[in-house]
Amino acid sequence: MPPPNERDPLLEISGLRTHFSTREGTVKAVDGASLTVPRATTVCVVGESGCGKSVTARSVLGLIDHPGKIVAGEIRWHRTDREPLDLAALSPTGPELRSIRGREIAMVFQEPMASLSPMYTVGDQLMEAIRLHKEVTKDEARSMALDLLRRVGIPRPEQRFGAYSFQLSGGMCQRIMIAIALACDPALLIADEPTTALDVTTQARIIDLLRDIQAETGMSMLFITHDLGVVAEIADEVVVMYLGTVVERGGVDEIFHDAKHPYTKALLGSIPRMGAGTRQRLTTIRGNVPHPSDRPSGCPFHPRCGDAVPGLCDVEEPPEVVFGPARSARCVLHAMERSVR
Amino acid sequence: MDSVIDRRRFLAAGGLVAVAAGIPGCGFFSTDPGTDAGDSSLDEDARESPQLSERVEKGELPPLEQRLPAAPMVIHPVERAGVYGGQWRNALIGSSTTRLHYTLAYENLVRWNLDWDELVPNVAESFEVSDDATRYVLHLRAGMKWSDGEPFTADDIVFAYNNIVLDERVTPNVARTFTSGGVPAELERLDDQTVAFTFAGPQALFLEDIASQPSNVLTRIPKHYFERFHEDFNADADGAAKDAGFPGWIDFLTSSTNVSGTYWQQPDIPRLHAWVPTSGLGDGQRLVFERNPYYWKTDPDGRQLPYVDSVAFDIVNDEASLLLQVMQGDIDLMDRHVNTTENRPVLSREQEEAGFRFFGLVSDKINTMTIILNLTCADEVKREIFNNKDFRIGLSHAINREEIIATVHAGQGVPRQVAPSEGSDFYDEQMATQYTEYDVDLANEHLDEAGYTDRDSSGIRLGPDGNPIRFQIDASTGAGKPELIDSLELVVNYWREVGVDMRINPVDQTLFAERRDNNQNDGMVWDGDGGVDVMMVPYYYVPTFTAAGWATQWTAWYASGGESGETPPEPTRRQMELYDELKTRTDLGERVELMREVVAIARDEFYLIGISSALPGYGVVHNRFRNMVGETFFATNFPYPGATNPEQYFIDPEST
Amino acid sequence: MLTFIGRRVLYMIPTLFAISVVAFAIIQAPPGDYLSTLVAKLQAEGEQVSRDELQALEARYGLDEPFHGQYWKWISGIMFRADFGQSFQWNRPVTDLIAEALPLTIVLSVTTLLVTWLIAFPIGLYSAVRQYSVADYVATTVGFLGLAIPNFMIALGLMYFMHSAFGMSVTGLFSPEYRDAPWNLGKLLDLAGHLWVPVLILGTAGTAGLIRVLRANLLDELKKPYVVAARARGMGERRLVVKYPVRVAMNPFISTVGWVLPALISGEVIVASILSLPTTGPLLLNALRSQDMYLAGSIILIVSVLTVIGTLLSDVLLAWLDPRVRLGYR
Amino acid sequence: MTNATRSERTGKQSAPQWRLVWWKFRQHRLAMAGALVTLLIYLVALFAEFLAPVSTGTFDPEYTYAPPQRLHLVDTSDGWDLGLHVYGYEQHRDPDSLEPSYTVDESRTIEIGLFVKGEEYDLFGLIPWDRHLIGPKTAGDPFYLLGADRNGRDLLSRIIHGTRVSMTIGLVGVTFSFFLGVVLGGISGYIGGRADLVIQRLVEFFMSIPSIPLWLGLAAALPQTWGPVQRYFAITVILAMIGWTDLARVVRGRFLSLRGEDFVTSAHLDGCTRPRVIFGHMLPSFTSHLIASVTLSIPAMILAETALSFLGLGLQAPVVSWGVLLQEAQNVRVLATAPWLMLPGLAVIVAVLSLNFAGDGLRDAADPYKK
Repeated sequence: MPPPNERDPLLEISGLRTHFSTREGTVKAVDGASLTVPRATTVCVVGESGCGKSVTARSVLGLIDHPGKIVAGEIRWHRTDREPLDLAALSPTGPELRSIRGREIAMVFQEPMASLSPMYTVGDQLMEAIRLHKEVTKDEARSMALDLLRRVGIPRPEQRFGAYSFQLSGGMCQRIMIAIALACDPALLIADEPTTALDVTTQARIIDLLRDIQAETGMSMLFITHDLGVVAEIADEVVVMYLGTVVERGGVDEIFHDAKHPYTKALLGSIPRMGAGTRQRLTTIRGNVPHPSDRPSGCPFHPRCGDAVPGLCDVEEPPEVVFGPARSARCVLHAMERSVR
Repeated sequence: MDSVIDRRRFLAAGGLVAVAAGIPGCGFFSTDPGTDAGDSSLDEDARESPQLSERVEKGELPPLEQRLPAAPMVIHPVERAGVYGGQWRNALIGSSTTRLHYTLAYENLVRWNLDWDELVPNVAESFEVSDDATRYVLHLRAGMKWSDGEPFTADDIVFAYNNIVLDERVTPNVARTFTSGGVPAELERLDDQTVAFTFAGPQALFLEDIASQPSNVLTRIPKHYFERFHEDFNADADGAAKDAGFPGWIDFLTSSTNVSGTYWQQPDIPRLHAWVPTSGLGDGQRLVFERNPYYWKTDPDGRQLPYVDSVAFDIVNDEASLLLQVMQGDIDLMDRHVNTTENRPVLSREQEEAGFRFFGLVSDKINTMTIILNLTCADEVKREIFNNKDFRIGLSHAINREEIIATVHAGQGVPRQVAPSEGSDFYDEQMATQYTEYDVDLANEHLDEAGYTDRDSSGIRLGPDGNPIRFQIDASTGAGKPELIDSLELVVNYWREVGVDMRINPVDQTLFAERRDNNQNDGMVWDGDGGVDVMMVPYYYVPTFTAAGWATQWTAWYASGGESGETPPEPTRRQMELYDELKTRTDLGERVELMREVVAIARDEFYLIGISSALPGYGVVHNRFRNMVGETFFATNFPYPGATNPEQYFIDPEST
Repeated sequence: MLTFIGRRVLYMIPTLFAISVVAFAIIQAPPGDYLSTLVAKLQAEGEQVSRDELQALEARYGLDEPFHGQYWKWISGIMFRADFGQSFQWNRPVTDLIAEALPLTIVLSVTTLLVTWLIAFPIGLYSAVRQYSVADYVATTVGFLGLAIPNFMIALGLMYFMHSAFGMSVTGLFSPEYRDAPWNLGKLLDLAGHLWVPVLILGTAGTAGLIRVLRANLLDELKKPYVVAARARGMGERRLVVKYPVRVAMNPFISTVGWVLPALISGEVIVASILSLPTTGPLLLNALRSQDMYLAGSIILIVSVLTVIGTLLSDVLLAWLDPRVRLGYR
Repeated sequence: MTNATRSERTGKQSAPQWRLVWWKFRQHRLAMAGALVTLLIYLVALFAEFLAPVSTGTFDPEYTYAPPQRLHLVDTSDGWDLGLHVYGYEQHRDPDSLEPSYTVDESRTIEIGLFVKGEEYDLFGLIPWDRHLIGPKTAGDPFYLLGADRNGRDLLSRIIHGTRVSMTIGLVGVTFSFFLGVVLGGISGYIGGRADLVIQRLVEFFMSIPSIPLWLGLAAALPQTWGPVQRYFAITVILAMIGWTDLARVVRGRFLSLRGEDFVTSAHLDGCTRPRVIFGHMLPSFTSHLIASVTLSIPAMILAETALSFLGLGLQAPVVSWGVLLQEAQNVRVLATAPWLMLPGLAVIVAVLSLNFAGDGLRDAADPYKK
């Protein structure tokens, strides 16, 4: 896996705030998240459910459910031959964003079976994806679709072409969703927990597939998951999110072996290790994730943080401490050791 | 974009255009309806309608003299001599054919005069009745013709009587009009223009009976048309019937000689009426009748009637739409369905703008509401209570008639029992007003006298069996008489005051009739007839007809000559004997005397309880429609409008 | 699919037979028969009733025959000679009466259906997509008003209003002079001039019901993940909504669209009677009320045949439209 | 954030389903209004005698077709004294058109009070009482807030009493139809095969049965000793036997589509019996549609009652129901001269609208997918 480098960013999210104004008050699902996806790299965003990782991913393509809106921040999309474009500024239903969806940035979702309409054959939906952005005749689209199905490893594509989603297994549907995503050779694939709904063996095969495709096309991936095992498998860089903000960023080895932020450490501590015996004690994080519209003051993690310093962590907003290129954590403890950038 | 929605909508829209364009017909793009309304001419001295004179010139019709009988019947117009032309706009609700024979087919041998008190000749030029009322000689009009030009002679009467009325294959049982003591009369053909009926016993009301029928059978069966369908005259009668679309000759004759059958569906049947049908009833939503060129009546100046060219019936489903048409002045003459007390305000508002006027209808109704307690009720206890005269008198005094009149009948009418109305010569002041005073104490007195003094906890009097007196009065829904239920609701309160628990049982029209005829009800309410036509409609004074429904078992006894039903009490039997005798007396004076006795017994027996005098009815007639009488009768036995000589109506072109 | 249809057609026979027997019996459920009902009606209107003449007709109508005799005469007529029997009221073959009323009934029903679907679909669609917007509230309220106001009130109110405001009579489908005239442009325009009244009245209730159900189903579908997935592919909002959620939301209609067929024939009864429309609705109502058994029985038989076909049609349509049903996975 | 929403929020995670539904339902203003009005209407039905100034039978010949009396608060005739009152009418009748016309008779003021003594009645048929919410201070004085009908009977009282019959008479019938529809539709959709075949044929059979002659026939067949209301009630229950077909079709359609869903197969694999799968798992997944159809069937019941009375089949005078009142107002004379008699139609519209809005709100609230 190529070392993480800042030189060639594909997608830069800085200070993104996506809020949902409901009757009970505004839910700050994403409150100042920043991350960068370089070219030909897989960035994994990881965190407990409700930390805003999914909303961040969907904000990129403006697919936020009602009544959510991007209220602040930028999503700069670097294209090869044109100057960067701020996706956050585009209107979700406008033609510009629509031309990017599926052609330059594609997306794959968590429930493969439900992401395909039961009313149309999978082939039909695949061809539609192709003909949406490419001026091709039906036959050309059909042959391209069959190639795509072979590429994603679907046996006997001709029969599968005419099948319906409810006739296929979860894994098979996810492969088709991937095929649909690859229809127009996107530069970035956003995968919103693509393997969560699948059993472990299928999960592994899907991850291998994604890795092969990335190797073959040099496509970047923004991979959303809460399963650190998957992160270890596929990630080049890791972004840890908690309550709508990025608490730590870094290369996959740096995060796994030299985690800086207490929350990342706690997360790593809660994964069962191979060979650690049957009675290994898994550390759990006390309390549970507060409701986004009810954010604790200062560092959002302080009520559940073992190393929290009363009077400091619950007052000040922790600064971002940079340890190196694409390597930072947002914690007061480290700030004291290193000079604040 | 081939989404499902657009394609389907396109197909549907396209389909509609195709249907419209596809309609064949060269004159498709013309917008003229094609039916030209007749034009009325102003030539005063023409003795026949211009329409007919044109056809005479074209040779389609013989001249007027050959079309009229030697002595045509002369009709005196009510206002002035009319003008030929125009169309009489009329309407029918649903498929009821009775309106057709009441309006167009009243051409019997004899008919009533306008005042409904004297028989006048009609098809028959003159008639003689034997002293003992057993023999009737009728003289027809020489040279009279059917609407197809064929001569109308005594043979038509003989054929109608011998081969239709008496042929049990065609008419299973002979109508009572032609029988005396169950034996049908004999008909002799004296010559081409004279016939004679001879009865076994005296039959005084024979001609009155014929004059009261809207369309008597004797004068609507042209022999030359029907004989080929009768087996006795044509061996292959069945074949002829099958060609006409009927299973057999009996079926053909039974149906087409019957006014409730297909008589109005077969326009080709020759008739003696003023207007003849151009199409069968039900062939679409409109029925048009055109003038009969051989009509045998003229006005005093010898001009052939009818004045109006054609009569158009518009078939409507609902009273509300008919009322709106009348209010817009689209109907020339209307006296049914819409002429209620309730609609009067709306009609009088539209009077000027729509250009119509009202005319009076003297009602033959005997009362606004006759409360009938079933005197031969199946339930023994109730029968005993109802037959107790004091009980009935008590109930009568308990009713506040003034209040009912003010509330339900908009203040019209005066308190009245079930008795002959003021206009009739049988009017009896005492019978009309007995026990109508509203006096609760007197009512309780009578009820106590009746023997029902003690009461239960809620104040209801106990009957002879110790149970509270509780019974149901049937009221017919859907019969278009909502005022009956309104008044009855008030009576419920009045009778509860004096300790009698009566409940209203609203019942569908057919069930109402079935419960009445099978003696299944405790009692019922109806308005009742025979207020003016006392002699011909006696059954609210003496129980001789089940439809009156107040003593069906006694009626059964009378009708079966004593074999079935129950023997009525002595005074009622006396009434029946008097009425039977009356039917044998030719002298009107003697008949009136006998009828007075029948009515007197009814007064003393006080069978029925009445509320108030019948409401004066009204009809609506358009101002352009002339020669309409100012007032006429609305009764079962006075076939209005036929009886007011519609052939002399005319449409005044100026005042349209 | 063909064996499925074949089997269903076979099952139709016993069903239709049962329906015809029961329908014929129920028509005679009210007390008395055609003649006694007629006599009661005439007496109510104070008309003279010659019992003897009516008795003569009893044999002709076969009223004295036992029930199974009448039924057999009717059914055998239909099956062997396509003769649906005679109507007593009109004394004409039932086939003529129905043939006369049918075209206008179909024109009225089809127009009403089209108008209803053309109005209800966009509104139902819009109020589902823009839920809780002002338009949604307006659409649902107007829809409910259409549903809430009894049809006959609108009919009578409109008829009276047209009279008092414009002096126009809206009854029937043609003005008097065109009634029996041959078909030409004038008659067509006149028909259009009258048709809008019943279509408006009948349409309101239908539209309201359609909007409600469409909105309810669409709301269910709009939240499904495949909608977001399609959006992620870059599909336009309007095209996306129409192709995916609407297609699924149409399902309930399909399962009831088969019954539009019988409704085409039986048509609406009450409003048609008030407006005196020459359609099969009032014809059936009068026939049922006067126990004109062969006419009523035949109309009901035709309607039930269409109902059975309609049900089959709905099932076939449902299978054709919804793969989940078609492939009938177990 | 008020602590109410806070407690509600924290409770949210652990609240049972129906409380969740209630919380969401409360947010839907229109639905809340609908539910409130429906509740009010049923309360009116319960306390009809107390709320109505007079009984349905009370009439006054001097006030036939009388227009509604205006309610005045301030009496300025002599001096200035406060107090609800109306003015009596002077009736004169046009001899030709028989139309009663009324002029306000300022001299005759009728004091109106609340909780006034009036006609005796038994509240809930048990407690004899004579108080009325609103009415003339001296009992028997003419008081027509919404005008009078053709017999001078108070329209307001008749509408109030009509509520009791119209809002309740069809309930049992509707529940029967609903129950049959769901059960038979469910079985036919879920089990399929022979059961589906038989039930579908039954649907077709019942759908073709003409209801009009059935009404006439049943009305005649039922014992005459029963009152008209009991007879109508019995007929609605019997007709419910053939009224379930539409719902059964829809439920079957839904079941056919849901049958393949994973949660059904898994419930089956968990060893649930068939009824448990149908009612425990499948039904809740489209309760929103069922609720919509139930709330739609009650207004349909009210409209059916009015239509039947119009055809002269259902309830008839002397019974008082909205249908009967509307039928009496269904003529041109009322439209032209006494339009206030159409007010029962307004009562029908309000009842149907509120029931629909409440149903719609309930549908949205009970929808599991809705955020």
